[in-house]
Parts: sequence; C-alpha cells; structure tokens
Amino acid sequence: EPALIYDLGGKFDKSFNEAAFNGAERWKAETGGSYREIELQSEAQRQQALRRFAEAGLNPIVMAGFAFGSVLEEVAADYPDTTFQIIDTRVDAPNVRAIEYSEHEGSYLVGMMAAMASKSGTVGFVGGMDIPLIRKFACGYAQGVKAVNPDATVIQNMTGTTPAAWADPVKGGELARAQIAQGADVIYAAAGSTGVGVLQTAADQGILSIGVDSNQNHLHPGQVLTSMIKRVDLAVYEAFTAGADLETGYFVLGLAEDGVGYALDEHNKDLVSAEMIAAVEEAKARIVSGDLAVHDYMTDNACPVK
Amino acid sequence: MDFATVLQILDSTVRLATPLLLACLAGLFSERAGIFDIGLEGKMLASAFFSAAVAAVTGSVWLGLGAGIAASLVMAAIHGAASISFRGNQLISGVAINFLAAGLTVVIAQTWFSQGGRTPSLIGAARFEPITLPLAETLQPVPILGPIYHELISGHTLPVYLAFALVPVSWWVLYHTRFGLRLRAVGESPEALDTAGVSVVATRYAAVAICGVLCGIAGAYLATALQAGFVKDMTAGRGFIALAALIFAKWRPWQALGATLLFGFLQAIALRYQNIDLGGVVVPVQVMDALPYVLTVVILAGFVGRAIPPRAGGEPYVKER
Amino acid sequence: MPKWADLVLIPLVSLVLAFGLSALVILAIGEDPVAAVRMMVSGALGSTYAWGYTLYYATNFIFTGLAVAVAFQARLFNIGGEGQAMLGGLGVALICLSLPWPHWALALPAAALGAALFGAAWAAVPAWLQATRGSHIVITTIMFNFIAAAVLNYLLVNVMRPIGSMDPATAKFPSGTHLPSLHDLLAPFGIAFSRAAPANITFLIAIAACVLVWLIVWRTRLGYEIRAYGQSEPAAIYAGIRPVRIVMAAMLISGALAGLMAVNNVMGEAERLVLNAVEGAGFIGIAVALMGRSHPFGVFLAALLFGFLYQGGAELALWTDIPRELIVVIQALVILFTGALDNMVRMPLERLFLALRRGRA
Amino acid sequence: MAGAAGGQRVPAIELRGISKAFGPVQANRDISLTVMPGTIHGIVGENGAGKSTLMSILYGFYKADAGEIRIGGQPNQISDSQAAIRAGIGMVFQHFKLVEPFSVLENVILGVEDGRLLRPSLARARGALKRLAEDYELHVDPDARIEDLGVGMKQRVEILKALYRQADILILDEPTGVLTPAEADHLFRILENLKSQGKTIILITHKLREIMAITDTVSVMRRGQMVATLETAQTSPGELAELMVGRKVLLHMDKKPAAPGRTVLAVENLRVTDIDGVERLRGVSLSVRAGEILGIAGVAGNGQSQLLGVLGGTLRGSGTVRIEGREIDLAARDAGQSRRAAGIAHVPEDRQREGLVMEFLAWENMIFGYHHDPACQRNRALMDNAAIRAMTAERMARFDVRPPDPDLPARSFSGGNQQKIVLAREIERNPALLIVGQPTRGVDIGAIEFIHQRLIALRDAGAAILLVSVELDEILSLSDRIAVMFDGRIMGERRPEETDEKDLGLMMAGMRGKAA
Ligand SMILES: Nc1ncnc2c1ncn2[C@@H]1O[C@H](COP(=O)(O)OP(=O)(O)OP(=O)(O)O)[C@@H](O)[C@H]1O
Ligand SMILES: Nc1ncnc2c1ncn2[C@@H]1O[C@H](COP(=O)(O)OP(=O)(O)OP(=O)(O)O)[C@@H](O)[C@H]1O
Ligand SMILES: [Mg+2]
Ligand SMILES: [Mg+2]
Repeated sequence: EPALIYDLGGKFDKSFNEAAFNGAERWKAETGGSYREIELQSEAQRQQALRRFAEAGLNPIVMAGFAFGSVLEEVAADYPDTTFQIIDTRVDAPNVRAIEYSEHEGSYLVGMMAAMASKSGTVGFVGGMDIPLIRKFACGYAQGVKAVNPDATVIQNMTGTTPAAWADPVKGGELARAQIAQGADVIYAAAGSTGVGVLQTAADQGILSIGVDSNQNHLHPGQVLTSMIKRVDLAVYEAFTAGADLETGYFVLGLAEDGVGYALDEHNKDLVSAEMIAAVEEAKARIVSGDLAVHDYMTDNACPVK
Repeated sequence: MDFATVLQILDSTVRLATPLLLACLAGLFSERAGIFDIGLEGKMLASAFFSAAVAAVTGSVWLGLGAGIAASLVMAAIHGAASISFRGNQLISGVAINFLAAGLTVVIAQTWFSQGGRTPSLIGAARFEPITLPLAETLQPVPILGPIYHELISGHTLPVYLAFALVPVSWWVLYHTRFGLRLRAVGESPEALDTAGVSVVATRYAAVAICGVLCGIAGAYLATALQAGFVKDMTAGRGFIALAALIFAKWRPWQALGATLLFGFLQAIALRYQNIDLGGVVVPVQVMDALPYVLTVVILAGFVGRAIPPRAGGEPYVKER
Repeated sequence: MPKWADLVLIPLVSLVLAFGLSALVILAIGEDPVAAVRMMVSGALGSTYAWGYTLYYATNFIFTGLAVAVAFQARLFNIGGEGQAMLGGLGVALICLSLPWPHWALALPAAALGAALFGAAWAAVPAWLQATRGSHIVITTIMFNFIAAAVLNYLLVNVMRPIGSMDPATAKFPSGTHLPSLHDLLAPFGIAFSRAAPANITFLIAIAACVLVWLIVWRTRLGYEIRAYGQSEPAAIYAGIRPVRIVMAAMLISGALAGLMAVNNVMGEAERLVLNAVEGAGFIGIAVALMGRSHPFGVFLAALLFGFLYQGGAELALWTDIPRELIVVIQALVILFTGALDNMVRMPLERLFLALRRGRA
Repeated sequence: MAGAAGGQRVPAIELRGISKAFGPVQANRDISLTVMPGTIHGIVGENGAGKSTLMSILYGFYKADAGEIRIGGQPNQISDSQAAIRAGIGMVFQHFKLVEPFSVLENVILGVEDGRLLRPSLARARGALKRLAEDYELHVDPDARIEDLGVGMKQRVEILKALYRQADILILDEPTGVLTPAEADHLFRILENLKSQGKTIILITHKLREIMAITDTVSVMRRGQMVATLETAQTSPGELAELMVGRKVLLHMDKKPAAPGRTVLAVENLRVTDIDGVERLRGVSLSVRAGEILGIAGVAGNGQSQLLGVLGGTLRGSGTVRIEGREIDLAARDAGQSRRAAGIAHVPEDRQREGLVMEFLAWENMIFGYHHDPACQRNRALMDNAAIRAMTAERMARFDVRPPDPDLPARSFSGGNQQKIVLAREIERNPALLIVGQPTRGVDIGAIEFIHQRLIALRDAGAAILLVSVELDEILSLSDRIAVMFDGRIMGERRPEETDEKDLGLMMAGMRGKAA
C-alpha cells in the first residue's frame, strides 16, 4: 500500500498539495487500490509521519515538499526496504527517488502570456515563503515577461519567510491589492493556498491572475489567464503505479518531459488569443530544443532580470 | 511613498483593523463587566467557521452571519457559565475556549466538507460585497479629498462600517444609559450593584452575550468579507492583538478605535513591506509582527501611563464562601 | 469535604465528563468512539514503539506541566510556557552547535543548562514586570509567547539557517550531541525497545525534575516562602518574605523548567531547531498542572495521560479520517472541566458529603 | 418583651425562626426579632455572632435557609435587595458597598434609575441630594469620586443612598467603628432626627455606650442565636456584656505593679506616607522599657496600624527606631526578617490576613516568619519538618489550642484558637519587644483572660510590650502607660490610674492633649 504525506498548507490548497492529492486519487480510481495519507500540522510531525508509515510497511512513501529533505536523509537509512519519493528537493540515498521540476521554464511561458495580456505594461508576482525555489518561479516569470515586453514592470512580493506564508490568503489578497494599486493587471501567484487569496482579489478587482501547480483556471472562470502547471500529480500517480519497484535516483522534469507547462481549458479559452498560443508554443519548442535557455535562479542565486 | 500608496496602506489598515476593533469592543463590554476574556480568539474562530459553513451551504451571507453570531454566543455562554455561574477561573476558561474552537472548527469542517478542515470557497451572495458610498464615483476627480473618499472611505464591506459605527454607540451605551452604568458598576464592585437590587448574574451574562455577538461579527467578517471561506486557525492571533489593544485603550471605546487602527496599520505595513529600510537600518518583518505585543508589554509596564483594569475583573462574585 | 475527594474524586469526575463529551463529539462526526479508543490505546500503548512516542510527549508535558505548577504555587499563572520552551530550544541549539561535543554526556548538562537559562531569561521579564510594576503576568506572558515566535522566526530565517537551506531551521546538531534513546538505555538490561521512537534519556531527567520540584516546594525554605506568598501576600510580607524575590524565583524556576523541555524535543528528537518545535506543549502544560493539582506526582500522571492522548490522537489521524484536531477538542474539554468548571462538579459533591455527614451525625 | 409596650401597633419588622448556614458554619439559628416603628433598635453581640448575617438576610443580600419575614405586618419573601428596597428597607453595610471610581451621584442612582437614560436620573438625584443635605445636615459634593472621599464621607453617601430610596427602615451595621467620637455624635443626631420623622432604625454596634445612649430597645446575639431583647432603659452595660459572652465578665485584671528596666524600644520622629501620598504617621516619638506594657489607644485609622506596620517591618517609614540602643534600618528590603533578628515579635492586628496562612497547617504556621531559624533546618538545603511538628504539638498543648493537632490547616481553627497559635509563636520566642495589635479581637471571654495573662506574664519576665487596641477596657486594664494617638500623632501619655474613659476619649477625638 502506498502512502502520501502532504506538506503544511494542506491537502486542499488548490495548488501544490492538491496536485499530489489528485494524482493519488487518479491512481485510486484507475486501479481501485487504496493509499494512506496525512496532512502535516507542524514541522515536528514530519519525522513521526515518515517513520510511522515506514514502520507500518507502507511502500512507496511519497512526500510533497522540499522541507522533508533533511528529515528524509535521516529516516531513509533506517528503512532500506522502503522506497521514498520526495518532490522539490534532492536527497541522495539508494532508496530515494528525488524529483525536481524546471519551474523556471513553465514560469517563463506564463510570463510571456502575462506580458501579452497586460494592457498597463505592469504585471505582478506574489510568492509564498521567500526561498530560492520561489525565486526560481519569479525569475523565470520575469524573463518571460521581459522577452515579450522589455519595458514591462514586474512587481514582486513574497508573502513571508516561514511556512505560514503558504497558508495566508488574507495576506495574499492584500499583496494583490497593493500590486493592483501600483498598476499591475496580471498577477502570478506561486504561493500555495495563499494564492487562493490572490486569485480571489484579482477576480474581485477585475484583473487577470495566473494560477500555479494545479490547473486553477476553474477557480474564477474567465478571470484566471492560465496556470503554470507542475505535474506533481503525475509524479505521485507514477510512483503509486510503480509501487515498491519505483526507480530511485534524481530526476529533473522540465518542459521537455512535460513536467511543467501552462494550462489551457474551457475556462480561459476566451482570454488566450491564438497569437499568444503561437508565441508561447514557439518559445516552448526553442526551450525544449535547447535554443533558448531560461536562467535558473538556483544555479547562482541571482536573476538576470528584475 | 506617494499619495496613492499611502491611501492603499490606510485602506488596508481599515480592513485589517476591523476585526480587531470588533473583537476589542467585544472584550471591552465583557471586561468592563468584570469578566476577563482571553477567549476572544476562540469565539472569532468559531464564528468564522460557522458563518463560512452556513454561507457556503445556503449561499446567503446573512444566514452565515447569523450562524457565526450564534456559534460565538455558544462559546460566550460556556465562558459565562464557567465564570459567572460556576465561579471558575476566567483565564482558564478562556484558554479552554480557544482550544475548543481551534479543534472543533477543523473537526466539524472536515466532517461536513472533507476539504482538510476548510469550507468551500464562498462566491457571490455568500460574501459581503464592497459598498460604494453615494457620489464616490462622481467625487473621485476632486483632488486629495476625492481619492480619499473613493479609495479609503467608500468601497468597504458592511461589517467595516458597522464596526466603526459601534464605537460611538458603545461609548454612548456605556456612559449614557442605565445599562452602561450598571455594567460598569458590576465590573468595579459587584456587591454594590447587588445591594442596589440589580442582578449581578444577569448584568454579567448580558455583557458576555454582547461580547459574543461582537466576536461573532468579527469572525464572520474574517471569513465572509475579508476572505472567502474558512481555513484552519484563520484568526491567527487577532483575538490576542485585540486584547492587547484593549489594554492599550485602557478599556475605553474611543481609545479602542485608536489602538486597533494603530495595530491594523502596523499589520498593513508589515504586509506591504517585508523588511523596511530606515536609512541604513533594516527593520526585519518580524519586528513589525511583534510590535503590537511589545507595545502592550510596554504599556503594561506602566511606562506609557498605567492601565488599570476594572477592579472586580477576573474574580468570580462570591457572596457566600 | 474530605481531602481525598478534592484531590482525586473531583478531577476524576471532571475527566469522565470531558471524555464523555468527547465521545459524543466522535459520535457526532460519524465515527465509532469505541473503535477510536481502541485505536488510541493500541497506538499509544500497544507496542514499545507506541510507548516510545507516548513517553516522548509525556516528557514534554512533564516539563511544561511542572513549569505551570511551580508558578501556580506562588499564585502566578504562567501562560508563557510556550515561549519559554521556544527560547529553551534556542539555548540548546546554540550550545549544541557552538562546540564540537565529543560525547553526549558532556553535551547534555551543558545543553540542559542552556535550555534552563534561556527559558528562565524569557520568564524573567514578565516576572520582573509583575513583581515591580504589577503588570498582569497572564497578559505579559501571552505577549512574550508571540514575541518569542517572532524572535525565533527571525533567527531561524536570517541568522541560524545554514547557507543554501530552504527550511527555516538550524543545521543538524553534530553527532556528539546525540542523546541515548530508551532503546539504547534499555538494551543493556536485555529489554528490546523500539529504535524508531524518540523517547530518550530526557524522560529520566523529567522524573528527576518531578522529585526535585517536590523537594523544592515542600521541603525547602524557598518552597515554603513560595507557597506562603501564593496563599497570602500580606501574610508573606508580614513574615519578612520579599514578594519581588518570590515572584522572580518562582517564575525563573518555572521558565527554566519550561525551557528544559527543549532538551527532549530539540536535542533528543529533532536534533536541530525548527520553527514551532514546541507545538502547543506550553499550553498543554496548563491542563497538565490543573489536572495534577499542581503537585509533581499529579503532574507526572497527568502528563502521561496527555502523552497518551497526544500519541493516540496522532495515530487516529494517521489511520482514520478523524482529524488530529479531535485531540485538541479533548484537551479543551479536559481543561474546561478540570480547570474552569470544577465547581460544577464540586458544588453537588460538597452538598452530597454534607448530607452524608449530617446523615451520620 | 419590647412589643408589649407597643400595644396594638403593627411591628415594622418581624422575623420568625430565621436560620442560615454558610457551609459548616451556622451563622443564624432560629432567630426571631420584632422591631416597632419609629424606634431605634440596637443589636449587640461578639464578632461572628451573626449580626451582619441576620441584617443581610433582612436586606435580601443573603437568602435564609428557613424562617419568615414580615414587614409592616405583611409577609414578605425579600427574595433580593430590590424587594427589600421596595419594602422600604435601606441598609448601610459594615463594609461599604460603593463603586469607587463612580461619582456620588452615580452611586446614589445605581439601581433606582428613572429610565433607560441616565441624564434625567442624574438631574433628579442632584436636586434630591440638595434637599436631603439641608434636611439632615448630610452635605457631600455630588460630583466627587468615591475613591477621593474619606470614610466618614463614604458613610454619608451610604446613608444618602438609603434615604434617596425613601427607606422607612434603616439598618446601620457598625457605623461608628470608623468614625471619630465627634463624627459619631453627628451621626447620632441624624439618627434622632430620622426617628422623629417616624423612621425605624436598627443599629448594630459593639459599643455598649452607644447602645445605652441612643437605642430604645436592644437585642443580644450570641453564637448565631438571639439570646435576649430588652428595653434599653431597663438594662445595664454589665448585663448586656454578660448576655453577649454567656457568663460573668471580669472587668479587672489582677497584676503586679510594673518594674520597668532599661529602655528596649526608642522611636523618634517616625513618619509614614501611604501610597496615596497621605501622611499617616506624622512624627511619632515614644519609648518602651523592659518589663512594661505601653498601651496605644485611639480610634481605628489614626495611625496605629502604621505604627505596628513600621515596627513589624511590613511598612517603610522614616525616622529612627532603636532596639536596645541599636538602630534599625527602616528601608531594609526583608524588613520582617531584620525586625525578628533584632528581637521584635509581632502579633498583627489581622491574624487571618497577616498573622497566619489560612491554608497552611498549624505546624507550618508555628514557624511562620521564623522559618529561617537554625532550629527549623535539617541541613543547609532542607527544613526539618518532623522537629517543627513536635515543637508545635508541645506549644499547642501549652497554649491550650483546641484541637491540639499540628496537622490541621489554620482555617479550621476557630478565631480564638487561631489567635492562640499566633501568640504561641510570638511569645515563645521570648522576644525583647512584643508589638501586638488587637490581641483579643473576635475572641471569646475565656480566651481573652488567657491571652491577657500571657501578656502580663511576658511583661513580668522582662519583655517590653507595645499594645495597640481599640478596646479602651483592654488598654486600661493591661497597660502600665497609655499613649493616645490621633491623626498620626501621639496626643499625650497617661498612667492608667490617673485617667478614665472620658479623658482618653477627648484625646482620641483630638480635643485634648498636644495640638498640631
Ligand atoms: N459570606 C460568608 N460566607 C461564609 N461564612 C460567612 C459569611 N459571612 C459571615 N460568615 C460567617 O458567619 C458567622 C457570622 O458572621 P457575621 O458577619 O454575621 O457576624 P457579626 O456578628 O456581624 O460579626 P462582626 O461583629 O465581626 O461583624 C461567622 O462565623 C462568619 O465567619
Ligand atoms: N471554614 C471552616 N472550615 C472548617 N471548620 C471550620 C471552619 N470554620 C469554623 N470551623 C469549625 O467550627 C468551629 C467553630 O468555629 P467559630 O469560628 O464559629 O468558633 P467560635 O465559636 O467563634 O470560637 P472563638 O470564640 O474561639 O472564635 C471551629 O472550632 C472550627 O473547628
Ligand atoms: Mg458584622
Ligand atoms: Mg469566632
């Protein structure tokens, strides 16, 4: 029986954790199998949840979130017969499958769309906890925006410096208001359930927003430009499907592997013009082919554009 | 900082101060009657959940508000029973109520909605909509005053206006009505009220009930106006900041307005700017977060005027030992 | 009313009421209370692994419970256990990270000292304000909990976070600070205890702390003075007991005890300092002290009960759809009935005993 | 019985078979009382006899467990104070029931406001107060805050409250305890005035002189029971005292003349200012020699408590205090300890508030204040509880504390026995100086004799004793010298044989002796 552990922010954050949940649910629906899951309430619980699941013989154990990294390093060694999958950070152990995504690539594409949809030439970014991973989102996004409109302004805000920043919709809403006041008319939220507040405010104020991780277009139909999807659901689904024989190692999933992308569905089809799609698809092809390199913030902790 | 930014921050201040103000006035009625209440947080939380839950199910924010107030009143009734009828320790009762609300809201939310302790997002009539005051659009072009009226004064939700209106109302009730006189008396000297032939128990329950209603509005505002739904622990310590504001205000309504606006302003600034650069010295965001609490300690230490709580506060009224 | 009734019967009846209501809550959310209890019992007591977690939590609660209890003896309501334990964690982290400790036997006393000092220091300001300026200690300790959270947050995010790490947490402590777990301690006696469970040598320190607190409060002059002050301040002044000294002493001991909890959770379990490591144990200490009637032995028993609840609740959350918050509800009910509504139980019992006595007379 | 004189007139108040228990304490037991309209009825009784309880029942503050109340002939449940007020009863409590931060006006209208809004009530009350002030010489500033008023004024407000409620029956519970003789005389004039207007007054007091002076009838309570009701004109203080305590009262104490030795206590220019900034001791100088008792007489509240406080170390003051020639540091932090070290033993005025920790067991109380003594320690860290218990048992036997069980909490001893525990603790130290406040307050006559004997014995053994008491009898019978305090000053000194109650009374009122 496989197991899934959600990070703080909770299973129904409409975003990262929910993507993991959807993957597990898909596996359940298709195979009729069952799985164990737990939502963390605190940092201190990480170890207990991991160990308890491993003790109980669950296999594989999937955990969603970089914050499990240091705990997993320790626990993995104690349970050599259990396979672990961790998402968003690298852990090197013989029984760990570590998956990272090229979020900068996906963010680049939605950045392009934001720049094309913006009338004011000012777009916004609301990040969750201020960590390099989120800077990576922001940097990819800014590069995409500037690629379309070098004169555009990208307003960037982080919600906080602790995990609480993933679950603070009020603050997300206030940051969105501030950005709108500064002229932003498209805002990209990469902030877990904090982003729900951003999208809500954007919709209330009649501007466009961009969702993250899961496809969030349906949250406010006709008002969410697109979503930068990160196929965490796929990673969970595949891990569950592979079961205990899950291949371990370190994997980076980008546009080429369809690990990231942008969402197009009935909720945003009126917002996305044909030329937008054409431009974005072209960029995507160039990135996949290697012609276009989007800078990854985490390689040097710096971003070439502001 | 330009004018628009200032307006933005003040606008944000008003929104963030509203739940603090409502909770602070709630605490004011209760504590003026001699019932200390560190359970403001719990009452708000209970109300936030039930208002969001009922609004989500019925699609009516008004039913939601009613449910929120009812939930808060139930908590108030527990506190009242513990501290008035059973002469228990008011602080412990408050602590218990905070725990109770934190636990029950998530447990019930999970049972009802299976969304990890949240309610579904509220849409349309299930939320309080911003109210555009008359002439707001027309006056907008007027320099200075126009934007102030349009951005800052107009365009808030109903509970915001209600909260601000409650300040003069509370003042008037406390100082100009029979009920207010008795309420203040029972917090200072319950035996004086008792020997004057007025029921101490009834007066205190009335005060606790008012506290419940106001906390209920505060919680409903959080869940159905400021946000669109309930999430676990969404009050995030606002009940304690309201308590801090109450001490800051020395248990007076107008000062409560000032204190909550100040704390709301601090929150607005902390929200807007992660680290504030004051000409070389960078103030980390954590300082802004902690400022209300630090200020309260400074006030309590009596360095900025002494805050003397109602004399009979915190003590059960015991006639016969 | 006889003393045993006050000490045993009332908490017991209160507890039964709290658990009865909790069972109703479980029923109301469509689960089976009997199955839930069974799962909690097996999850918290059914194996050495389960015991390991139960005792681990109990250790935390013994420290915070003792902290509240000692302050209660001086009639001070220390709600600041949470913040004091947080700062205790900081003390432990600084000590464990600052030196290359060769062996835990050296690191442990140093870390314990650091934890106690930091915890006591965090209690010192509210204590001093209470003693000299009459600032209500309940409010100041609540405020200090929030301030502690901000301080720790700042330090973990901006100062103590290792370069390149995304978690707001310190680096892992060096292996020389690794405390022996109950597994290690019991192995020489041929007892096989789970390796995975976090209960460690700190549990023994907690028991020693109970004995020490008992000695201090009931066998020393300081304890005598603390109790006298707690019962009557005018009498204490008459006897030449200095209130400032007593308030400071009681709160420093209380803060040190709360801080000592960090030896268990920070040094013994996580081996690094993370945000929110205290997890509400400071507040649970209030319930533990109330149930334990502020006596170390009572605190010990109540801490075991809460350790059981906590671990049992975690198991419930793992294996059923009952959210972990159910335990928070049970805690709340226990606090409510044993702390705030005890007169509800006492009044009828008192009447009963009076009637019994009259009947016999 | 008093009613006999009234003929067919309907009694203003009739109580029948009133009983009231507070937990295990039976405060009132089957009490009946009849008071005729237009009379002043006195109630006397020892502390704890149940006087206040009975009156509080009449006023609806407590609910009787059993019994019947009739007001003006009509049965009346008096379920709460509101009902009592409606029945025309007003009460001035022993402990005032005023809202301190409120103004006089607000206190007066509280509970009898004329509607939902305050403004009309306040206006009406202002007018009414003015009229009452003129009618009864009861002047107070209607806008003054209660907390700013002195006790005499507060009492006036209480009386005004009752009159504003148009009380026909006025109950006053120990109104003169806090008043100077002049203030008390003024109060009695007011009461006479009220009586002449047909109002009925019940007056509780400990002072038999007042009973004799103003009441028409008097009832005596003892241990929760009503033992007698008499026409004042047909009784005497001696008879009342005997009824109060249940046996013949010895008014005289046999003692040897004092043989004073060296000066033990020398106080010069002692000053104490309280937290409100009021100077309570204004330069007191006195001395006590070994083997003599100096009695301090005075109306309560004239600085005696502060004198005891500074000497005992619970208050700070300025000036010089020497014990056997050595000066005491009046600003010391652990003052109580340094006083004990200097040889001062202190029996405080309020044993339940200061002298004892009510929840502590007898043995814990027996070392209270002396818990640092080497005799109490087992080693450097721990106390020697077994030795303390043994010592306590022995002392309890010697001081006839009943029951002589060291493991009972102080709370469960009766008042007299609690006082014996305190005395045993302080006297057994063989102190150079014993300062003692109200040694026999609330103590029955048997215990009073015992305590007095102990004090004399201590004096004869060569200790210096400073005795503060509001009971003039006690002062007169125990003291070798008497100093009278008024308004924070010593008004003068007398030898007991060369003075009397009248002379001391004038000094206590500040009308004789050293002027400012
Ligand atoms: N509220 C109360 N709760 C419990 N016991 C009480 C209460 N009030 C009075 N008692 C007890 O009832 C008894 C009678 O008290 P009461 O105050 O009526 O006496 P009193 O005659 O007025 O004495 P004093 O002269 O000291 O005023 C005492 O033993 C007292 O301790
Ligand atoms: N609160 C209490 N708890 C337990 N027992 C009590 C309490 N109050 C009084 N008692 C018991 O009731 C008895 C009578 O107490 P009370 O104070 O009425 O004595 P008393 O008749 O006034 O004697 P004394 O003249 O010595 O004051 C005491 O001996 C005591 O044992
Ligand atoms: Mg009385
Ligand atoms: Mg007595």
